[in-house]
Amino acid sequence: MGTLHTVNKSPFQNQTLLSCLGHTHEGDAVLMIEDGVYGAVTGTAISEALSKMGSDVSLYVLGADLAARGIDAGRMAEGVISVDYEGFVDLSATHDRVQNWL
Amino acid sequence: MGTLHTVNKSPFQNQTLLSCLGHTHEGDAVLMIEDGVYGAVTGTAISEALSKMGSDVSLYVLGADLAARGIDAGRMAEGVISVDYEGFVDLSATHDRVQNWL
Amino acid sequence: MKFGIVVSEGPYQHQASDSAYNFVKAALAKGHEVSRVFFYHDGVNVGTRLSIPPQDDRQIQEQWTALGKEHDLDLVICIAAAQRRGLLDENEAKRQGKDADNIAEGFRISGLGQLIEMGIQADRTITFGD
Amino acid sequence: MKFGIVVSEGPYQHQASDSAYNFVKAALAKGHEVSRVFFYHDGVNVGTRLSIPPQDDRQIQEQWTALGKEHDLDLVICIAAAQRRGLLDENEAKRQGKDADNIAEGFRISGLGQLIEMGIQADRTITFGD
Amino acid sequence: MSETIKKFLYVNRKAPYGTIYAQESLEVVLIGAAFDQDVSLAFLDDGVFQLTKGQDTKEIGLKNFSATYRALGDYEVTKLYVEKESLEERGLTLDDLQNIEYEDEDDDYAEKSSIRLISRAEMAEVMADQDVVLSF
Amino acid sequence: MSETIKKFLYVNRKAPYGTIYAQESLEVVLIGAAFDQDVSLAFLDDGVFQLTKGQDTKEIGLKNFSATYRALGDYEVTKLYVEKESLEERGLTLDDLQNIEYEDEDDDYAEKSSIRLISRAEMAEVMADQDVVLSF
Repeated sequence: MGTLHTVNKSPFQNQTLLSCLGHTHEGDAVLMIEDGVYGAVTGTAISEALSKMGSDVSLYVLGADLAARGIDAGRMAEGVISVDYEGFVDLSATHDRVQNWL
Repeated sequence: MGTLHTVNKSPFQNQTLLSCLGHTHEGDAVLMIEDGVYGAVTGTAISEALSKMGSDVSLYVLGADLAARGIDAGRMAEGVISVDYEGFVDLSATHDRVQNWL
Repeated sequence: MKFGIVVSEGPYQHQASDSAYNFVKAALAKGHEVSRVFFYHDGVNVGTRLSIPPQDDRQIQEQWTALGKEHDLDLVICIAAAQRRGLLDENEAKRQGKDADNIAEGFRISGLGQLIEMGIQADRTITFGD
Repeated sequence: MKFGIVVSEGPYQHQASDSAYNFVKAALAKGHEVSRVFFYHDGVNVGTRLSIPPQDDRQIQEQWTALGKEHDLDLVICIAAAQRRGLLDENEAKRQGKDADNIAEGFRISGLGQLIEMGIQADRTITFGD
Repeated sequence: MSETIKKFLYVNRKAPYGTIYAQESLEVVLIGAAFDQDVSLAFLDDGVFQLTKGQDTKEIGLKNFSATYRALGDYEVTKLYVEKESLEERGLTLDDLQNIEYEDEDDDYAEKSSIRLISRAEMAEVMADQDVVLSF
Repeated sequence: MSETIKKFLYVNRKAPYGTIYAQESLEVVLIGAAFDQDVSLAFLDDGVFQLTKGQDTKEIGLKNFSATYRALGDYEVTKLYVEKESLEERGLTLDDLQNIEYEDEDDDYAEKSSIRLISRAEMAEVMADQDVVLSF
């Protein structure tokens, strides 16, 4: 079932999330972790561009990393699903491979 | 005599050079070192934007880091001056302060 | 399912080793197997027994050692990366003429082949790094 | 002119400690003074005597130790950062009940106040990091 | 401890927790406060994320150091410059940040905000007005 | 050493020398070659800078490891996928990269280029066709 991609960099500082979204397939999932969770927020300078690029993939965010950074769940972009570490494990298991964008 | 700014990140990967150029004053100098030297190259996807932003500052690049990365001096943007480590020391001494953009 | 884990950054400086630890704990809690954790690049520094973090902070090395003991994890430190960075076990220290070693209980030093082997044997290989 | 230098990244993983070394050598060659080199964050790992890089690569710790000896440099490792990461001298090891230490000759461990003091006393403070 | 008074600026451009720079920068600021220098902190780019309220690190297992920013006033560190453009690009307003206050001893110990919201151009002025710039 | 044959992809997205990832990635590839797996290397984003010719590290004091890429053919590592868009964004063409060749034993040991210039879309296909993806 496609690839699980993880991204751990802030999209405001680093182009990794953009590069990841430029290499996904329909049916892939992208999980934002660590400083990558800032990519899940709506109403930012880059959120519109991101939402267009990620339209055919499922977007996930690690809730533990969101909470650590004080991001209210209400600020998350539509369609982004928050998971815990067990959800991260499930996503890794249900996809055919994991590609970590470092 | 203004500030010497150093930038050590690739501008293709990281927004640090852009942020630096957004905070300089006329008369400041920007020295690109380590992976930052890729910002000194002309004819890239971002070189035009960079040349506009950096129009009122002096741009320098550490020649040792250029050579390490196999960048021909002929590919450098107009007006960028290559210095060696002693030139880096001189720039640090002749400016009032050094700000390192990390 | 069998997971293989790579940790590429050192403790405290980056969150990578913490994320890896939380992932491994969750995977084990769900009944999965973790066939190996391979520490590479600065990740080798996770395995030093000489760290003394502030008392109100987590002790990253002790967390791994304890988890490893509880679940019989294979915590492998890459020898090439470790030599560059000064992470040694008693044998290496002797062989290289060094007067001290610093590896923690529960970790072992081995070659990069262990990383490839892990990739072959695990169902999923996941890297935590920078 | 008096330079104060901060090194914020560990050896080999980042170029920062190499750039700092080349800068310090050039400054000294030009007759400047380097009042102190302060190793912070992962930079503290530069000061381990246990590293064994490949023979065809530079030995970063030995380079610093030699340069420090030649020019009587004050090479200071931040104690708070060092404790987190497992870089200890003999006194600290004893005080903390650790059975080994790993600091190299020519480096000393001290507090963050040494960084501030360096900033006050130096004409220019320059940071090499990531 | 020294008779020289210099202007120190601590520049914070990185998000908290993903890397340790924010936390160890704060440790320098706290120690530095004992030296009676003229101290300012700059928060720009991802550094503005350091000041968000409601940080809860329980699930990731890292130490939550965000309360320390609120203690800076007790150390007479009262100038926290926050860049407006950096906030806006990240969809943030001052309401998303912690209240960080100090007691102004020159004004009958009135509680005042340590956060000074400034433009990018003003941030450039702050930076150019320093003796020592430490970046984390 | 193992009967399973898996498709391994080594993903290189970082420039050389500023950080060690490029060099230590190569060390994994060389060791991994002994395991008789189906190995590919991907170079995209700043990873394409790893392959430039004329690298000279004498002045920075770091070890120049760029010749190792040319030795990959001897280890039967012959698939180096380079992303066209990444090159173009950086003002590079194939002429700026080293010649990296291998001897094709199925074609009378003819010397062939190991570098396969592909589009971003094709790179995404290569990535999706792997069993193990190792990122550096």
